[in-house]
Parts: sequence; structure tokens; C-alpha cells
Amino acid sequence: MSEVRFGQAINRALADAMAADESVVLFGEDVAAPGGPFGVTRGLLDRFGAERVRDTPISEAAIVGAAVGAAMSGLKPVVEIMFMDFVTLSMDALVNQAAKARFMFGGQYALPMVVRLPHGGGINAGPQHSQCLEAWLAHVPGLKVVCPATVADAYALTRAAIADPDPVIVVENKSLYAVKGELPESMPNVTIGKADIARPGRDATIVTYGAMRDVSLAAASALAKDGIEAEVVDLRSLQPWDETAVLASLARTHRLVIAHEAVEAFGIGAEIAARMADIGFDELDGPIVRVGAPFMPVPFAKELEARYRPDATRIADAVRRTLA
Amino acid sequence: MSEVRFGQAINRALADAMAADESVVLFGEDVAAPGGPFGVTRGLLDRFGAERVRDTPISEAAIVGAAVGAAMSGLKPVVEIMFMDFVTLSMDALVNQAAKARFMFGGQYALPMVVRLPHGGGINAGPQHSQCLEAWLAHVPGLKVVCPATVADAYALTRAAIADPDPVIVVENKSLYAVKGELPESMPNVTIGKADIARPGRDATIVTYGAMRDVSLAAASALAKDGIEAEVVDLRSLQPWDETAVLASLARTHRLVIAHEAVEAFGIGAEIAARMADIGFDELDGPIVRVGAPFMPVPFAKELEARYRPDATRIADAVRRTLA
Amino acid sequence: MTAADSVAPLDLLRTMRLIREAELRLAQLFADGEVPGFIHLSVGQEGVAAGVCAALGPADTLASNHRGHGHALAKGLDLERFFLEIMGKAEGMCKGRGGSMHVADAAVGMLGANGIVGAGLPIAVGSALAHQVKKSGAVAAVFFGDGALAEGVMHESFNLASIWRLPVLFVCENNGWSEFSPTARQLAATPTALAESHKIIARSIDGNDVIAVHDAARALVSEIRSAGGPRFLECRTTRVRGHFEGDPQKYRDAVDAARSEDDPIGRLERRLAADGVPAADIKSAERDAIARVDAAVARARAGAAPTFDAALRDVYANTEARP
Amino acid sequence: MTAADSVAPLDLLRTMRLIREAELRLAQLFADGEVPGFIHLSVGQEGVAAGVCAALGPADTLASNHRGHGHALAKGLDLERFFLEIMGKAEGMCKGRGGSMHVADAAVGMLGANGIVGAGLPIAVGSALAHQVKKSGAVAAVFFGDGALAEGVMHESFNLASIWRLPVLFVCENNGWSEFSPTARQLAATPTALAESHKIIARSIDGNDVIAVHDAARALVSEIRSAGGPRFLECRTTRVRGHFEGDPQKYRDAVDAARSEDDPIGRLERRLAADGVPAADIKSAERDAIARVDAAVARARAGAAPTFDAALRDVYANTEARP
Ligand SMILES: Cc1ncc(C[n+]2csc(CCOP(=O)(O)OP(=O)(O)O)c2C)c(N)n1
Ligand SMILES: Cc1ncc(C[n+]2csc(CCOP(=O)(O)OP(=O)(O)O)c2C)c(N)n1
Ligand SMILES: [Mg+2]
Ligand SMILES: [Mg+2]
Repeated sequence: MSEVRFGQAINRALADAMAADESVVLFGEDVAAPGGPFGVTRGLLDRFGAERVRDTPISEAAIVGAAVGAAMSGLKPVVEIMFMDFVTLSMDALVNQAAKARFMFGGQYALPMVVRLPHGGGINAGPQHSQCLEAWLAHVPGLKVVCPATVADAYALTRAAIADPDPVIVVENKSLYAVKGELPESMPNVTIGKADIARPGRDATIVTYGAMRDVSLAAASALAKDGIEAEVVDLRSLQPWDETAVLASLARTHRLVIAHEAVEAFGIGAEIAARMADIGFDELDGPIVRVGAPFMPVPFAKELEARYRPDATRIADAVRRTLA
Repeated sequence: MSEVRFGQAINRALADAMAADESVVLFGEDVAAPGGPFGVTRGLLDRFGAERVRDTPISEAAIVGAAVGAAMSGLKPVVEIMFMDFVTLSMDALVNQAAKARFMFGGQYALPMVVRLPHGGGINAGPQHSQCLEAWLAHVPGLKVVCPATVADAYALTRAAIADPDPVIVVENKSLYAVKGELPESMPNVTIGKADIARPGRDATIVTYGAMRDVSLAAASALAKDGIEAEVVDLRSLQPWDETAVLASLARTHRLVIAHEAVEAFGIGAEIAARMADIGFDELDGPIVRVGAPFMPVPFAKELEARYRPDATRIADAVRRTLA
Repeated sequence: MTAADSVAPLDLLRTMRLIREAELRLAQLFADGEVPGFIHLSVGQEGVAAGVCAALGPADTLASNHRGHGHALAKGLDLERFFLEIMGKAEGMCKGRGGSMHVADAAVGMLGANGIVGAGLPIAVGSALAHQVKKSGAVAAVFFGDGALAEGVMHESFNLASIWRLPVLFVCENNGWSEFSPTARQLAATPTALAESHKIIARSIDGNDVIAVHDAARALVSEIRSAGGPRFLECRTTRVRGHFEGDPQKYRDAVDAARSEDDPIGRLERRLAADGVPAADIKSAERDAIARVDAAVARARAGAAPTFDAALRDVYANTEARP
Repeated sequence: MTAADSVAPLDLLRTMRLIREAELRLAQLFADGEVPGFIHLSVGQEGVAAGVCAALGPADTLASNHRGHGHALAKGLDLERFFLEIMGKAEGMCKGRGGSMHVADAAVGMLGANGIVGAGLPIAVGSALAHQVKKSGAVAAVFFGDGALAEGVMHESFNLASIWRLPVLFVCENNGWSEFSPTARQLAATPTALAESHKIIARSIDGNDVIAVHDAARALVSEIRSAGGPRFLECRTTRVRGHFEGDPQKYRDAVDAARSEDDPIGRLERRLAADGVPAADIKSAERDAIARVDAAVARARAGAAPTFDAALRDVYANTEARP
């Protein structure tokens, strides 16, 4: 057990995967010599050499496109798109190529590739450097999408993503990189698709992921002072997501709130809510309430962004509303 | 009143808008001399000249990017991306530029631009020429998204999109282009964001759009034989969508089904369902059931694609399930 | 076969004939409603596929585009499973899920035809990266049209291949058309100027002369293997038929398409005859191709339709099918 | 001002000084926590912004990139509203919603700085299309870095501008760096070779010589207006500070950044002095800039924070704010 930062846990996962498997290679903008825009890939060039760790030009389409070709030809590429906002430039390779190759070629090809996508606000980076677009990717058959919220999951999900035979998107919340936490000396294998009960509770379920895990836990603490015991379910994986765990929690609490940093409308929470309004309908004793960003671009100014991002108060209020 | 095809109605809308406003220009791949891959822009080059109607190179990023710059500089560009699948190559211009420019520049700029996106299957065009990706666009603050289902709406929504001061995506289902219908001589102005009750009913609400309007109407007819009166609500506009109309219908029927051709998971239906599971919770007497494509790429073979696309039977079954 | 060996002209003829007969049959099957979707034929362009692929070895990989039948067959894709696929059958190369625009065969390094113009380029670049990292000595090749040169990803791919000195052969089939528009009105640059701006050694040749294509491709592939780095080959060729089958080609001068003296098959046949190759040998290429195509079509017609559940199971490697 | 008139060197100096003083103040404000987010300074590159923008008229439009402060100020963006914006205030040019990476001013044809590398190019192309269709005689210009040349959309934009003969001036500020990586390791091509491959007339000049920049830009803009079609100008320049403020630049040789003889301001000052311009005039440029910046910062500090509801109302033109 050691205390490391979230970003360091990803770094260790990358290093361990590269040490274990020669076919794992890394490329992206400023990931090699500079060690990554957020320092996540620091030291990997020195340790694994310039063949396997490469800086690329500013070419997001070719980065992911090349990852597809490399994965079809025997490598396990792990690529980084510096901000999730820039994945707008890689969507063809991700959606029309990576996601479909296995299916479209009749199962002849495996696509073991990982795309790391830092998302989220909190650093006043403005409308083009703060978006949470994971709902797009979860809508695409053939892609898997994970989003770690803890230091241990940062390590475990990165390893799981690299080990996976399908293309996996690892969504990393930028505001978590510096957060410290415990990393067990030897990590259990994590299966993509399993949620984590971050806090048990009997009165309401808060389904969340990424940076909103801690915010939801804060909301649960606040609610506990009023005698409301909220269960916090951290999805960890968004595609596939753990329908069984969410339904089981709902069956215990009968109230559902979903919280994420992404824009509420047409976000990840919409699918969770929709699915529970179908298969979980009989368990529901109150409206399903979502907490997400309002329908506007991420604003720059401190006051605007602070108000834009969901906080514990809004989540606690949502729980109170569904209990009302 | 005249009978025209869906594609011709769009053609007329484009022509009428261009005749009425000199600042409307058209560009895209093969839209000028060849008259468009689906013939939708036929005759416009001859009528309006090579300055205003232009064939572009195969450059989807620059097409939409140039539309942004043109819209910021006094034109009203209407551009076509040949298949919605290729909008994967235009996402930066759409999402980071067009959608955000008004907001991000403090309201200084209007972005009166239209992007036409043919979507959908039914012609065995395979995994990269059949997708319905409108949920992505509806998730982006700053974009509007409409999807006509009738000949009259094809005209009216295209006109409304061009007249709108914001960027509007017009999603056109390829399988509708050849469908015939009545086009009133003088069309009422249509407001983006208003749904249409395609068929009234008291027992259940089917919310739908695009090519699934007719399929839903067929389902409603079949259900009527069993004495079940389904109300079919054609959204027409997906962003914004007519929450008021859907809620009002739900308040009449207390049962909700949502049908679309897009992949069910994380599709447009998820948002409708989620919202109704919140603000419409007290009206719901049964689970919200969605009908959409399964979670797989659009397959090529006739038998596979036929099974892949939602049909009237599946929609009728969904209605029966929520009534059970 | 190592790439350095030259393939006998008669073998090149046999490959071209196979492509030609397969595609003409596809045209008929399409007209008869036996091929779903839409198909893009490479009639008139067979010299490029045959000449280039004969310069590649089995370990070399190949990415292709929407007009990929010839590339696939020349790389060695099984003819029966080719027809099974394009006719949408369960035993097709891709189990009937891709069709004409997505024929692929992992066994022969064929990374797939592709419905997205330009998308094959970065895929080939990535495949070449794998060859380089694994020091396999293999080369990745990619076919794309003149129209694809307008796509941004072409530029990114050329640049990446050049700075990383990747073993990739870029083959531009310049038939002068992008769908219904002449590429001359769409592209300011010449193909070779684009490649050369990225410091990629580039050649432009008559793509309807299969021997010239083969010689050029062999030379470039061997340069790639020995000296490293990408090479670019422009093959000037002729799209004889419409952009896709059913295209009435109103936009096009009839003469343009029909210059039979450009036909790569006729040209090679005349040359072989002049070189004294027996007429029977020349004729056998056609006869054999037709026989093989007949057999493959018969087999494909008898093929079963794919099942939906099998398709659902192949969305991911190891997960359960989802409803 | 018509673009054909040359702007007096002293005015170029005043523009450069204004940019320099504004950015040095921003660096200080950023270090003090008065500027949120991150900022990219163009210290050392002011000659490009000043020289090019002085060749543009008020009807000409300008797209910029993440390092856009200088471009914006040189095009005439109001200094107070510039600081108000970057400090996140309600009266900022963009009402505090964009910040440093998104300064824009419709009144002076400034189409915005841009956080997406390369995104300004097609925007300028589209703006030039509007000028062409409306026969306004105006030109669209765009600033981008050497690193942006790797983006695919650069290629698409060059091609479109060239085939449509659009009135656009592409200005590449080549400072040798893409963030923390030297562009020499990222780009196989030279900037001018890329432009020329698209048949765009291209020039490369010393971007730290503001007079040379201004002369070249004036000549190119006048060619665009008279002969039509795009032009390309590479300005070789120096990024004196880090990629963004706070960048420790461990990757970089200290000497490289600090060659003061390259400083475009110092160079022009020495030249003016040699030409006999009174020292007081030269000095006044700095003094006036500092005074203006002082006033603007004071005003910006006093500015109010933006309100959330106003922001919500500006997502669309004519719809109600949504919750
Ligand atoms: C990204 C993308 N844009 C547009 C299309 C539609 N399309 C298919 S083929 C084609 C023309 C391609 O021309 P070229 O690359 O020269 O190949 P050719 O058809 O001449 O063999 C176009 C525009 C597409 N499939 N993908
Ligand atoms: C599409 C995109 N990719 C990556 C980035 C991150 N990024 C910001 S600036 C920059 C380097 C740009 O280099 P250059 O164009 O030369 O401009 P300079 O910073 O040198 O002025 C990068 C990679 C971005 N903002 N947008
Ligand atoms: Mg062509
Ligand atoms: Mg630079």
C-alpha cells in the first residue's frame, strides 16, 4: 500500500503494462519527452525507449487512425488525446473504424487499443478545454468506456483497458490528477463493467462516476446529518454499465438520483434513468432526478464555472426532491 | 397543394430560401453540378449560379469549418455532409466552433448556418453509411437539431432551419427521400421545437421522429384493431424538443413508448424517457419502454438489416408491454 | 515469394482477369438484385491492384478503400468467400456484415476495404508502425483514389509516415474522378507534389500498364525494406464504369470512359502476343477466371443468410450478446 | 486606412509595445492569481501581429489561435474589454465566457482566438468565401503556428482556398515549437513547401523584423485584392516565454529563448534611433503603452463578475434560457 496521486497511478499502470507486454506502445502529443501535458506519462520514454513511447505531431485523426492500424497488426497501442474536446478530430477513426472493425470484418480482427481522454472542468480552461463528451462514445456499439474515480481504480481500470481485446476509452477527469489516495501493492483484477458501492445507504441511490463520486459522497455525508442515508454507486464503467448493480441498489432504496459533470441533457444519466424507468419501474417510489451541467458551453470565468459544475448541495437537493 | 417527393420538398425549400435571401449559399460534395448524391440539390446550380452553389472537395472538416467562417461574415451557408456517418470528420467545426461561437464570444456573433445530414438505414449501405448519430448533436449546447418525417415538414423545417439565427442540423432519413406526399401551396411557418400529434389516442403515447413516424403509425393502426388507441407524437425537432407536448400526451395516456431508428442505448429516447421519469413521474402508470436499434453496428446483409431496424411489430409489442 | 522477385506477366494477366470477371459478374448480379447495397467497380483499374499486390509478400499488410474488390482479390482473398460476403451470406469473409465496401481477410494481411474516403491511410500508417516496432521487415500498403487526397487525414498520414520513417507504400489510383466530379476541379495540387512536400519519394506512372506498375511497386517496396521510410506511387488509370453500379454517368463524356486502348488487360494481352506467348495461354487466363467465378457464384448463391444472434455476439470479443 | 498604405514605423512600434506591455502585465496578473485558466503569451512574436494587422483594413477579417492576444490587439480590440475578458469580467469582450483563448471583436472583424489548433484556418476560408460572394473586396487573414501545420484541416483549407481562389492570407508564425516539442521533430515539410504544393504563392521572412513583415503582408494583401486567390506568409519568430505561463521549460535551452538581438521591439527601436527618430518619441511608445495598460487593468479589476443567467440566455439567439 502506498499513497500516490491519481495521475501517478495511471503512470504506474502504463509502466506495469508495458513491462509485462512488449506489444504495448504509447503515443500522443507531448507524451514522450515532455512526459505528457499533465505529467501522466513521465519517465516512460526513458524506461521503455523511443520505439515504444513516441511524441506525435498535432494530428488527432492520424493518432487514433494509426492506433487502429497498429492494433490490427499486432500491437496494443495506448494513445492520448490531450483534452477530450479534441476527440472531435478523431471521431472517424474511433467510431467508423475502431468500434466497427471486429464486427464489420466478421470477427477476424481484434482491436486491443486504448484511448485516454482527459475531460472535465474546474480549472477555468474555458469552453473548448473542459467538455465531458463520454455520452457520445457510450452510444457507439463496439467501444467500451471507463471512467475511474479513485486512485486504485485509476490503476486498475487502466490495466483492464490495456488488457482488453476491444477498443477502450479511458476517461480521466483532469481535476482528479492531483488527488492522493491509496494504491494497494498488488491490485485485484478489475472487470470492466462492474460498479462499486462507494457508500451504502437505504433511503436513496445516487449513481455517479468520475469526479462526481467525491462530490456525491460529500452530498451523502450532508444528507446523513438529516438522517437520510444515500447509497452512492460509482459506475466506474459507462459502456457497458452495471445495470444489475444499479437495479439492485434501486430495489433497496426505491429512489434514484444520477449525478455527473457532463451536460444533463442527453448525457450518460439519461440512459441510466431511461433504463431504470423501464426495468426498474416497479421499484421507483419517486421521480428519477438527474444532476448535471446546464445546457450551455462550459464558461470560463471563475464564478460562472463554479456555478456550472454540479456540487454537493445540488446533489443533496436532488435526493431531497425525489424523497419529497 | 401538390404531390412531391420528400427530397423534392427539401429542394424547393432550398430554392425558395435562396430566391428570398441572397446571402443563402450552398456547398458540399457533389451538390452543384451533379445535383447531390440523392438528387436533393438538382437544378440549384443552374438557377442560382456557381458563386452560390458549389461543389467541394472531399473535405468534411473544411466544409463545416468554412460554413462557420462564412456565417460569421454575413452569409447563410447551407452545407451537406453526404452521409451522417461522415460528420465524424466535421465534429470539431460543429461542436467546438459553430455551437459555441455565439456564447463564447459573448453574443457578438450570430451563426446562421445549416448542416444537412442524411442518416439511417434501409438500403443495405452497411456499417459506415447508415448510422443515426443525432443524439450526439442533441447533447451539444448551441446546436439545434431537427428531423422531418413528412413531405410538408421536409419543406417547412428546412426553411425554418435556414431562417434560424443559430446553427441548425437537419437530419434527413435517406429512406424517406423517395416518399411522396402533399406540399401545401403556401406553407405555414413552422417553429423549431414544436412536436406534431400525428395520431391522437388515449391509451398510450408513442414518441417518435423521422422514418419511425410512419412505422409508429402502422403500429398504432395494428393496435387499434385490438382496441388500443395509441397517440403518436412526432417530435420534428430533437433539440430543443417539445417537452410540453410530450408531457401533455403522457398526462392523457399515462403510458409511454419511444421509438427511433438509432441505437437504443444512449439515444434520443433516453433523454425523453429520463425527463418524463422526472417531471412526468406522477403521470406514469407503467414502465417507459424504448424501441431502437440493438447495440451493434448497422449490418449489411438484407436479413440482418431488416431485423436490425425497428418495425411496427416491435413498437406495437412495446405498447402492449407498458400496458400489461 | 519475396517481394523482390518479379511476377510473370502471365500471372499478372490471370490476376487482372480474375478481378475483371469477378466484377463484371458482380455488375450482373447487382442488376439482377442478387447483390444488396451499392458496389463500386474497378473495371479498367485492374493493372494497379495486380501490379502492386504482386510486389507484396504474405506478411505485408494492405488497407484499401470503397473501390476495393481488385485490391482484395489481388492480395489473395478467397474468391468464394468474396462472393459470399458481397451477396450477404453467413460464410462471407465478414459473415455478411460488411459487404462490398468492407471485404477484409486477416489471413492474407488485407486490413479491409473502407467506406470512409481517406480512412485507410492512417490505418496503413499504424500497421507500418507495428511492422517497424516488431522489426518484422514487412511493409504496409494502402490504395486510395485521387479524390481522397483532399481529406485532411491524408496530410496527417503522410507527415507521420515521413517523420517516423515508416515502411508504408502509398498508392494513389488517379482515375480523374471523385464520384461525379472531375478531381481536377477539386484538387489544387498534383498527387506527387503533395507527397514530395512531405519529403516522401514519389513516382507517377501509367497505371494501365501493369508491368510498369509492377516494376515500380517492386522497386519502391524494396527501397522501403532496405532504406526505410515511406514511398508514394501515383498510378494514372481509368474508371471505365460509373462511380457505383447504376450511375447513369450523365456528367461524363462517353468517349472518355471507352478508350479501349487504355484497357490494362487488352494492353498486356497484345504485349504477350507480340512477345510470342501462345494464344491459348492468354485465352486460358480468361477461361479460368470465368470458371472460377462461375463456381464461386454458384457456391455463394447456395450460401445461407447470416443469423442475427451470431452478429450480436461479435460486437465485442468476450462479452455476452446484448438484447 | 487602405491596406495599400504603409503604416509608419513608429505606429508599428506603438502596437508592438502595447502588446508587449499588455502581455507582461498579464503574466504578472496570472502569477498573482488574478487571471484564471491558462494563458499563452506571444512575447517576442509581436512583430508578426503588428506587421500583418497594419496591412489589413477594418473590413478585413481575422481568425486567430490560442496565442492570440497580439493578433487581437493589433486588429484593434479594445484594451479595457480585453483585460476585462481575460480577467473573467461581465464587461469583457466575450462577457467573461471565453477568456484568453477566445478574445474576439465583431466590430473590428476579429473572428476570435481559438483553443483548437488549426481551427482558425477553415474559419478564415469561410470568411473569405463570404467576402468573395459579397464582392466586398475584403480579405480574410488567419494566424496559426508551425505546429498547426500538422493538422489535417490545414491541408483541406489550403486546397479549398486555392481552388476557389479565395481572398485569404495564411500567416504561419513559425516559432519552432509545438508546446514542449520542437516542431522540427513533428513536421517533415517546410511551411512554404506545403503552401506551394497547393499552388499558393508563399513567402518566408524574418518575423522579428516588423518592417519586413509589414511590407510583405502589404504586398500579399494587395496581390490578393488585385489578382485574387490566397497567399501564404511564413514569419520566422521566437517564442520567448514558455508554452503557457507557468511552463518551467525544462525541455529548452535557456540561450535559445533569450537572444535579445531577435527582439522585434529592440530591433525596431535601434533602427528608428539610427534613422534619427528622437529618443523621446521612441520612449513615448513604451510610456504610453504602460499608461494605457495601467488604466485598463485598473478598470478591469473594478469590473463585476458575470452573471449566470445572462450566460444561459446567450446559448441561442432567441430562445428562453433553459434550466
Ligand atoms: C469521408 C467520406 N466522404 C465522402 C464519401 C463519399 N464518396 C465515396 S467515394 C467518393 C469519391 C472518391 O474518389 P476517389 O478517392 O478518387 O476514388 P474513386 O471513387 O475515384 O476510386 C466519395 C466522395 C465517403 N465515402 N467518405
Ligand atoms: C486540436 C488541438 N490539439 C492539441 C492542442 C494542444 N495545444 C495547444 S497549443 C499546441 C501547440 C501549438 O503549436 P503552434 O501551432 O506552433 O503554436 P505556438 O504555441 O507555437 O504558438 C498544442 C499541441 C490544441 N489546443 N488543439
Ligand atoms: Mg478517383
Ligand atoms: Mg509554434
